[in-house]
Amino acid sequence: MFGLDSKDTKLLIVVALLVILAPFILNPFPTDSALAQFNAGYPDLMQRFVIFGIFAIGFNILFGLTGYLSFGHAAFLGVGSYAAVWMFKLLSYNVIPAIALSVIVAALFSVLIGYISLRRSGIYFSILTLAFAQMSFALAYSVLSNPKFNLTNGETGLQVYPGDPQVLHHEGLPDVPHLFGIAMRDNFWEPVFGGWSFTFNNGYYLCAVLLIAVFYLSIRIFRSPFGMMLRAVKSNQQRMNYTGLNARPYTLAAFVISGMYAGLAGGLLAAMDPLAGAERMQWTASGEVVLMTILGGAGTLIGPVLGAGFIKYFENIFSKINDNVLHQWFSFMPDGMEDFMVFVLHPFIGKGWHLTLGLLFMLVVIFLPGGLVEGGQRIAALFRGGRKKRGGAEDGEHHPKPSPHVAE
Amino acid sequence: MGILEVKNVNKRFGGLQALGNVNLSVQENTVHAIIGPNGAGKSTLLNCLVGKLIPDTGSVMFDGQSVLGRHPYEINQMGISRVFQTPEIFGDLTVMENMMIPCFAKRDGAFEMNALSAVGRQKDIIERAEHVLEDMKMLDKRNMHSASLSRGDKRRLEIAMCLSQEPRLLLLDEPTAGMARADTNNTIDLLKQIKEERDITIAIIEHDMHVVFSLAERITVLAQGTPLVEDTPDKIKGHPKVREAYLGESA
Amino acid sequence: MDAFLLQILNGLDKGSAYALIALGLTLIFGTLGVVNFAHGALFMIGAFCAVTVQRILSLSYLTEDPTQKDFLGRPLQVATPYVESWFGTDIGSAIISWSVPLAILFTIPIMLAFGYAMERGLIKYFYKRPHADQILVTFGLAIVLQEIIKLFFGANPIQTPEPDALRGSLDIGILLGLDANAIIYPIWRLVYFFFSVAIIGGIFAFLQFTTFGMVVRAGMADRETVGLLGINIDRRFTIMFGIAAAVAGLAGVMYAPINSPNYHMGMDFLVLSFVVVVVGGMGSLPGAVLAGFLLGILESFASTTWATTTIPGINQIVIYLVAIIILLTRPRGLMGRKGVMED
Amino acid sequence: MSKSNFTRRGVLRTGAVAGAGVALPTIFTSRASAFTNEPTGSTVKVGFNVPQTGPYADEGMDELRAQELAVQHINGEGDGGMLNTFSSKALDGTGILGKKLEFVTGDTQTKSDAARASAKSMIEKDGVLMINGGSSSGVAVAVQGLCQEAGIVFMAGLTHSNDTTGKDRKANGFRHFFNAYMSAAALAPVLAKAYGKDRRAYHLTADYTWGWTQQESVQAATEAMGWETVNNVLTPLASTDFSSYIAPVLNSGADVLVLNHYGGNMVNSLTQAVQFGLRDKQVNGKNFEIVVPLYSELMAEGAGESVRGVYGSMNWNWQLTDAGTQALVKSFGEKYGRPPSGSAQTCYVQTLLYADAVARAGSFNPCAVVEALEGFEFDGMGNGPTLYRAEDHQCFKDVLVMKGKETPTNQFDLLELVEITPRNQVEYPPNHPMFGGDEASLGSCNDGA
Repeated sequence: MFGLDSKDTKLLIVVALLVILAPFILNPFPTDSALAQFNAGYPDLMQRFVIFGIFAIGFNILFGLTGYLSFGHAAFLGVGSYAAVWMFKLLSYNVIPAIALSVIVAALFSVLIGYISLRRSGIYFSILTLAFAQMSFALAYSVLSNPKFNLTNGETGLQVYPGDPQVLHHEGLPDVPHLFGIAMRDNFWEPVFGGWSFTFNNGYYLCAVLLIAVFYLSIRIFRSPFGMMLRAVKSNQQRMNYTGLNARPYTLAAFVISGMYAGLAGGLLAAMDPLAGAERMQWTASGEVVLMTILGGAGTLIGPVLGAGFIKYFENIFSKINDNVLHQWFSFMPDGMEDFMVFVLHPFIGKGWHLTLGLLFMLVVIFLPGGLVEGGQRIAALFRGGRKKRGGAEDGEHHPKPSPHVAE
Repeated sequence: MGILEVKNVNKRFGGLQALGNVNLSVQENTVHAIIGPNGAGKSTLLNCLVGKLIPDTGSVMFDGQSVLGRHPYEINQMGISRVFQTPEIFGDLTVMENMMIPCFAKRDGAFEMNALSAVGRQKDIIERAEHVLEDMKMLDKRNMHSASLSRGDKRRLEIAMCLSQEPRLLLLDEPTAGMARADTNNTIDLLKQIKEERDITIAIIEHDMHVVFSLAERITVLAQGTPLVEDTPDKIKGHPKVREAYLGESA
Repeated sequence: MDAFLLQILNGLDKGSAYALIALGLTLIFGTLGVVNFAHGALFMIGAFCAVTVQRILSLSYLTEDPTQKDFLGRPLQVATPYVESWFGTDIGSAIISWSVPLAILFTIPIMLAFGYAMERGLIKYFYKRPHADQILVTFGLAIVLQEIIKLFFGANPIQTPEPDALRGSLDIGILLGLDANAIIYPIWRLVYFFFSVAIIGGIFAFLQFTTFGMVVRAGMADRETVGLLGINIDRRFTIMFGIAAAVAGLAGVMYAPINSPNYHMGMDFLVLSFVVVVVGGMGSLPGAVLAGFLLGILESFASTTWATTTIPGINQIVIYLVAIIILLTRPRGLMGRKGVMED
Repeated sequence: MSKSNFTRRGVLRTGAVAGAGVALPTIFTSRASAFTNEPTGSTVKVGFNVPQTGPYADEGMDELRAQELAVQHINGEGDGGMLNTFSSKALDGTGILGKKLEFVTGDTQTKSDAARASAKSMIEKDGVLMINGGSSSGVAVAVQGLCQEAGIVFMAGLTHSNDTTGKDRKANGFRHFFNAYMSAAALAPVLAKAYGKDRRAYHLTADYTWGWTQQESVQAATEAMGWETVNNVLTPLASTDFSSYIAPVLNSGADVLVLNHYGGNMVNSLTQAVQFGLRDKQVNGKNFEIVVPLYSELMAEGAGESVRGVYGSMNWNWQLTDAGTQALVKSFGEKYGRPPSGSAQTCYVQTLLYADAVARAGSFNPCAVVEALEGFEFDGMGNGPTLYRAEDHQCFKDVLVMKGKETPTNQFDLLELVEITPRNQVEYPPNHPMFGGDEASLGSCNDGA
């Protein structure tokens, strides 16, 4: 179906179902129970799951397929957001022109940066992209926000002010980002079943539709001759060159496609919440999408989406667990025991979520180079009674193979 | 006029004269070997032919067109395929994928943004790749990870990849280097078979005299960056200068 | 003219910090071929060694002083450092005041051991993995290290002053016959400069004149051949990793009075130090040092009012601009060997 | 998309079965309640959104402590703190309007994006009615805008930029903390008195919005006293070494250095300026002086000995001797073993003020709360008689001028109080040009209905 083989069609349908039913799936615990802490089914986080999923899918087209490790992709997300907010300021709150422009601007920006950065490979490429991203951040944070020429509104973030032109805005349209009158932040259905409550949000479903579309697109790219060429770039550029293939336009195309995915993600971020902060361009933000992709499984189709979900879950749910919550959990224990458990867990929760994330990330890089997807496959293989066939080969996906460690 | 004409090529690295006034003419549909002791400039010459190095002076014409200043991929698109000393294949990809890539390069050129059609639907490419694999008796290994092939099979795959492009000139850089005798003989047989079945010109750089004399129709002897003689294998065998410069030492 | 000299001086100082960090980074890359994103964290840990030593030396016992009140109106608990009660107030406070230089003695073994453990425990499993994996695992390690430091020391910068005797500034202008106040320069920064020159000199001498160093240099040039000679090059490389960590740590210790240590200072320096290494040439020790000083000076000049009014924001981006230009025009850097990661 | 239609129908059917005993799901109605997150149970939730990671994590921690304390006092636990001294007696220690106050916490990371994400999760998931906290102006403006859109009340924590209640003011947002203009207005006369009216100032300014507004304010206020401004140099936020900015100062003819820096920037620039020996020098026949317009306890701690003799301003300090301050210092100090910082006091007071406004309004509706807070005059909260001005939701109260103490006796005793500048000296009209002029408007209150 849709030009995919049956396996990929199944994957697409599973992903689509998960995304569409996410408001149910992510709220498994009754609202009043202690475990409601772990519910993630509220609009903002669901939007973030999907938006950063898009970002990571795009990044994976570059990194997962060609092996070019960019530390500057957050810059494209940032310019995408700025472009979208500028459309809100100048035209209207309709998200269509905003998202369109954010993709276009990100594409132009990535052509420019990609054309220059791709003249080098390996760590040099990484450092070039890093340098570009840091420059963009510095420019956005202060230089381009001076009162005389305020393109980014600096520290505060670019936002819509009442005095902005908004030439296409008229009475009757909501004063928030909307799709032809449907406000992004409104919920269209808030059912309550027994103790459970769920939220169905307009903006989330716009993001969800786009995620499914770009996920489909990325399957097509992975399975296309173009995708094969990108894997060839990663595998052996010398052979590629002597086979009559020019690697640079291939990598540039991959770079620009992934830049456009980032721009789309940036545009959507602004469409869900019309404020664009400069921090989303910082190199650590680029590092975050690297973490997502690796954590989920670079080069796999579904991995980056999982990784994005994982990290955003950590950032938003784990960081909100504080000692009070811990005390509630362990209140069934004797006092000394309770205090001890809280003491042990304290460094890893709440303000310590960075530490947990860092440890987890190291563990994945060391033991699971294929990320969570590889972990899942290993577990699945265990259940299947240890059939010899390794997961990677059967779906034709492309995992970085763990190389043997240096012998002692 | 040969299909490949090298005229007055010079190349210096710092103080070292790597190639001095090299002239070479490879005739169409022949097997032409270039031999010489270590440091004779064989690899430098080869790199000048494929665009990795640019000679200081002189010209390299392929089928009437200069290759100088062109990128390796452009030269390949002109019809020159190269086999490396240690097999260069796409190790992360399967044998079949390895075969399809050169077929795409042949069909679509150096760059083609073919991002939406499934690889599985490229019937002509698959057919062509399978055909060559069958010729090379590797069809049973089509789904193997190419990194897990034996060394001999890797060499065979690399040659198959080159052949699938139907090159007019096939350049082989010491194709049997580091091989066991049996593998070497297999390779010789393979190259003989290729020669018989196809209209193809082969230029081969080789150390191993056994290989050279089993395959070559013409031989150029290189010493210290300059061609000493060029002749048929029989004549070369008896040539005193060659004996002195090369065979004597290696015997 | 004085403004010119002044910025050169400032640049030398900034540059000596860059050079020290980049030197360690290059040692690791040159010997082990590992791209270490945790190197900034090593610098940060060095700085926190200074904090730790300062804390240890000022360990105190409390006595109640009924004449003074604390913020709750209770009698004030006066803290008297043990060293002051052991050696008398004068010597005791002098010891505490010298805690940063004293921390050097503490830092060297700690960082050597730390580097050794890091190489044996983690890095050695990554020699054969792609550079991307090395970057990622060391990046993860950097996050973990800085979060652990934050856990113990908090997020606020911690004041670690230089010794009283080395406080204050020199009027270099007067020494050069210029006006008073034309060129003033903090004494500690001069100390830092000479300290780094000494360390850099020490490392070069060590590599140049000891057998150990010769083997390591040979190994950097051609690891396999040296290995074939029956020399255990891996063990030496492990020690070099320890030394590189110690260099980064020492750079951090002595920098603590200039830049009050905080847990994220490593990340602040990391990007910069990679730029320095790239500009100097991957794997070239003299290149790293040269580029460190050059970039330090360049950054200082870009910060002058003249530069920032000519090109607004140039001080924010000059380092990155230089990196981009060098990478595009001379990818092997100022002094890199031809062919080392030149693509 | 026939597939998803099918799916939704399936869901509806199961939904109807599952919900048979309960109310049927209301489809396509977004809001059943009168205003955002209207509390229905016996508890009511507020959100404390403070930096828990990043450079301001310690400050965030202190804010969090104060907020927890405020919640305890409102719920009648502990000694009641400032509730005993607060001039309004609407709160009786049984929660708010009979509902127990609960709180959730979040991490702003001192990034506007992350702060908004965390605030959104509090609003959407936890159902909070008010968000309080933060330690930078960028975050405050970003979260204030969000609360305005969502229809809940925002009580800003530490935010010092003029914009928060200037051009970015919002009807649902309130600032207890003082601002750059007030700092400058309070400092300038003290500086003129201490250093003379014939001074030449050199500004180093952090290159972002807050830095600019503070620089603008200080320059205007000092020039009004007769000072001259020699130069203003913008320094990148990421700077750690300020030597190239400090070195030219002595040679510029300036005799005062104003450091418009905060946090790590301030700790480093001040330490390095002192290392350069600026404070030992004589220029124009006068002692060279350094001024840090905005002080905080944590910064003073980080800069250590360098703060000695350096002037700055604060919103509040634990050394004040009024009853309110003493009550807070006592309950905070006994619980956490240290005096509260200025931003902690702001967060504590803001939480009480919100609860009090709800109690006085008799409703949790944000618009009723806004109305109760607008023009509210109160006392007993440590800052003397205070007014929440209706026009821009800025608190007006006395401003403290502080100086680094020469001989501190303990780690909390780094700053000394020089002068309490009375409220009328730091007041300004709501349409002051530095605060957005006539264009700035609060907009109308949003309750989310």
